[in-house]
Amino acid sequence: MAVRLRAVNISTETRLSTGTVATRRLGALAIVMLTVLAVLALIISPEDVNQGSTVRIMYVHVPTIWVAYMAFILTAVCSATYLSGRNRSLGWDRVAGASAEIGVLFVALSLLTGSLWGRITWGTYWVWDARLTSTAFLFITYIGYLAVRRLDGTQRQRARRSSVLALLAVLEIPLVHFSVRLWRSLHQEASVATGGTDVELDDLMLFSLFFGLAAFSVLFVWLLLHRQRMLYLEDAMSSQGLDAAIEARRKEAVR
Amino acid sequence: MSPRTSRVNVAVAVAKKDLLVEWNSKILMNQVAPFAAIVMVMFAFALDNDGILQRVAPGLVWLATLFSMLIVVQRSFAVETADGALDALRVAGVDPAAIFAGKSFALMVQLCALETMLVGTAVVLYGVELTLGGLGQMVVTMVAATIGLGCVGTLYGGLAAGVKGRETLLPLLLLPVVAPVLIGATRATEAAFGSGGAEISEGWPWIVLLGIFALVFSTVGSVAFGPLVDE
Amino acid sequence: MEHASFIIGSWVVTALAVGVYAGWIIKRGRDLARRSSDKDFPWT
Amino acid sequence: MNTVIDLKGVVAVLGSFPALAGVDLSVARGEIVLLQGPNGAGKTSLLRVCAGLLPIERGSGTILGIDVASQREDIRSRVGFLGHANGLYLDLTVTQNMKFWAATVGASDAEVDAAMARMRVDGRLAHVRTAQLSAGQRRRTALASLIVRRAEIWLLDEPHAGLDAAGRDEIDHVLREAVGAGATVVLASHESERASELAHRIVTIDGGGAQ
Repeated sequence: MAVRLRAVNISTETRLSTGTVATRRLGALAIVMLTVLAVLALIISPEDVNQGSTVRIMYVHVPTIWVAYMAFILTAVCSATYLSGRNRSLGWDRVAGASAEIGVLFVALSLLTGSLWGRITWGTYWVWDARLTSTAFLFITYIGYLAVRRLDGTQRQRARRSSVLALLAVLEIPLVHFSVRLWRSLHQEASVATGGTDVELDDLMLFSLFFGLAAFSVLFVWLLLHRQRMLYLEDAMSSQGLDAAIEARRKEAVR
Repeated sequence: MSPRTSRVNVAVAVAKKDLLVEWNSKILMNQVAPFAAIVMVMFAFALDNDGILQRVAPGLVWLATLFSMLIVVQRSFAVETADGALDALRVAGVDPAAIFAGKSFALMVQLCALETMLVGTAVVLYGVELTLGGLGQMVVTMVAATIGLGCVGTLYGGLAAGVKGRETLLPLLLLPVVAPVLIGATRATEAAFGSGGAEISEGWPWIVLLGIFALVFSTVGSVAFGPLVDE
Repeated sequence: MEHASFIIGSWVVTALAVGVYAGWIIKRGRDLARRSSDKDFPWT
Repeated sequence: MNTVIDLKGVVAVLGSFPALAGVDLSVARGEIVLLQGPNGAGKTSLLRVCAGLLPIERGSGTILGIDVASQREDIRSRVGFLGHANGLYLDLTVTQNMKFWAATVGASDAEVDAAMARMRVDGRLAHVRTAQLSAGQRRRTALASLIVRRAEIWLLDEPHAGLDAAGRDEIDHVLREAVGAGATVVLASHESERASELAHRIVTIDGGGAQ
């Protein structure tokens, strides 16, 4: 990751990319913060009294799910803004789409790191715990959202469909979460989920955790800016293609 | 909306039309219901144990319902797109909320018929025993679950109608959404069947969950259906 | 460190996934920017 | 208001293909306008824009005084549209189809019976499923359902397709009658001789524009 990002920093083609001075600084900041986080989490911070060294996974696991939630909330907010807006700027839709994609990536990572942690702590990769189960549903829901974004149609069609879908997801997710919690609370078979998870944080651990949230938030903003600009370019190119096609069609007709 | 008719009349006409289509074509009866029944039989092969079957019968009934529902929803919109009827409905200025209500209702009726058959199959094949109280609770569960399923099915079926790859898109969108119905209906049915020694009183909280789901998606569906289907 | 492979594995997988994603974004962003006939982007 | 269709520089897109690349069209009340042009010229798309089915990407215009860019939904209930597809439910009989479409617009049973008799899909055909009808019979059923709509603008895409001579005559008759009652008709047809006899005016379109 670090190598690739540095390649951007030395790029001389300032205009021909989705980067700017600001995103380059942000990217550098993200790399530095993530490196510091890795050192803090893997070397400096102490082992947890109960969890032992497995707590070191938490420093990456917690920020990933944090980013995912942030991303999905942003998707919903942007979708609502798009639908309520008078001029219906497609920019909101692009931010919503970019954010959802990043969210899907981070939910996947969160599920993955979580299951590795679970393998050590509970001896199994997966338990049918309420939080895990509803996170899995969250993951699939947004994969569906991304699939709908890729459907054929004009940019406005895409924006309208996916915005409505994103708002439906906002209703669906609490319902799924609530029902899964109800399901688990009345069927206490997964008692393993409640054992051995208590963490007693000392100051350094707490600092590492919050530092991780900050580092990943910076990373999220960096990714979002670039991804959303990439979508802008894609949309702009398809509009340009359309302009050319209209022009060609006109000439054909005149002749 | 045409000034000569009301939204309710149109919704009734749409529901009647969908049920007439089924009455004439008998797809549900001759194809979907046998499919659901064979799924129940296959479950029995896969699990191969009378005790387990009795215990998990409620979940299997609802799983079979969900799989069959995917087919019924596809069919419900294939009828609309086969000869451009959906376009004709739009040009007729028919209120999307009325289309949503009518199609949802028709779907609910069909699902109820299917569920009744599946519960019957569970009684016969899996040796489930239904008391009178259990039967009453089963009916309430079915109604509550079906309202939710009908609304969600119509909503997402409309979105998938007429797009490329709808056969795969619909399950991807629909199954995560109906997870609460699967959970709620299965637990409520366990109570009704008395599976694993469950008491009837344990079922009511789950029926409340089904009710909330039905309420949310019937309200939201009638608003969201128009923008999702249009264009 | 106990369970080192799992812990390092979590970090490596995350770094790799994010790295590949970031690399793809940048590369594709550049390709698109180069191919775009209008070179005046809102962010430049 | 005498102009019922007034489109300027309309661009409409199917996927990423510009079906209409800046078309102007102006139609006065009571006119019968024939759209002519080669296959793929955009006749169908233009009719769909007029029906409020296809959104316009650029350009502007009004149908019956309603803005096509922002209020497509309001246009729909006032126009009648017959596309390439007939808009029928193939598992329903002719009568069941007719009753359904009548219910969506609030037409009476008497109107339904009259329209079915008019298009000769009554009697023996009335209780046949539309899937089992011939192409021409289905077309006639679709036209009968259009009659009960009592639309202000009739938009017809190849209404003569698949019909026998008697059926074509009947359509022309129905259209003239509708115009006599104050409606406007825009149609696309390859039956150029017959259609140009029917039409007051011929508009040639070729994607890029209409003269």
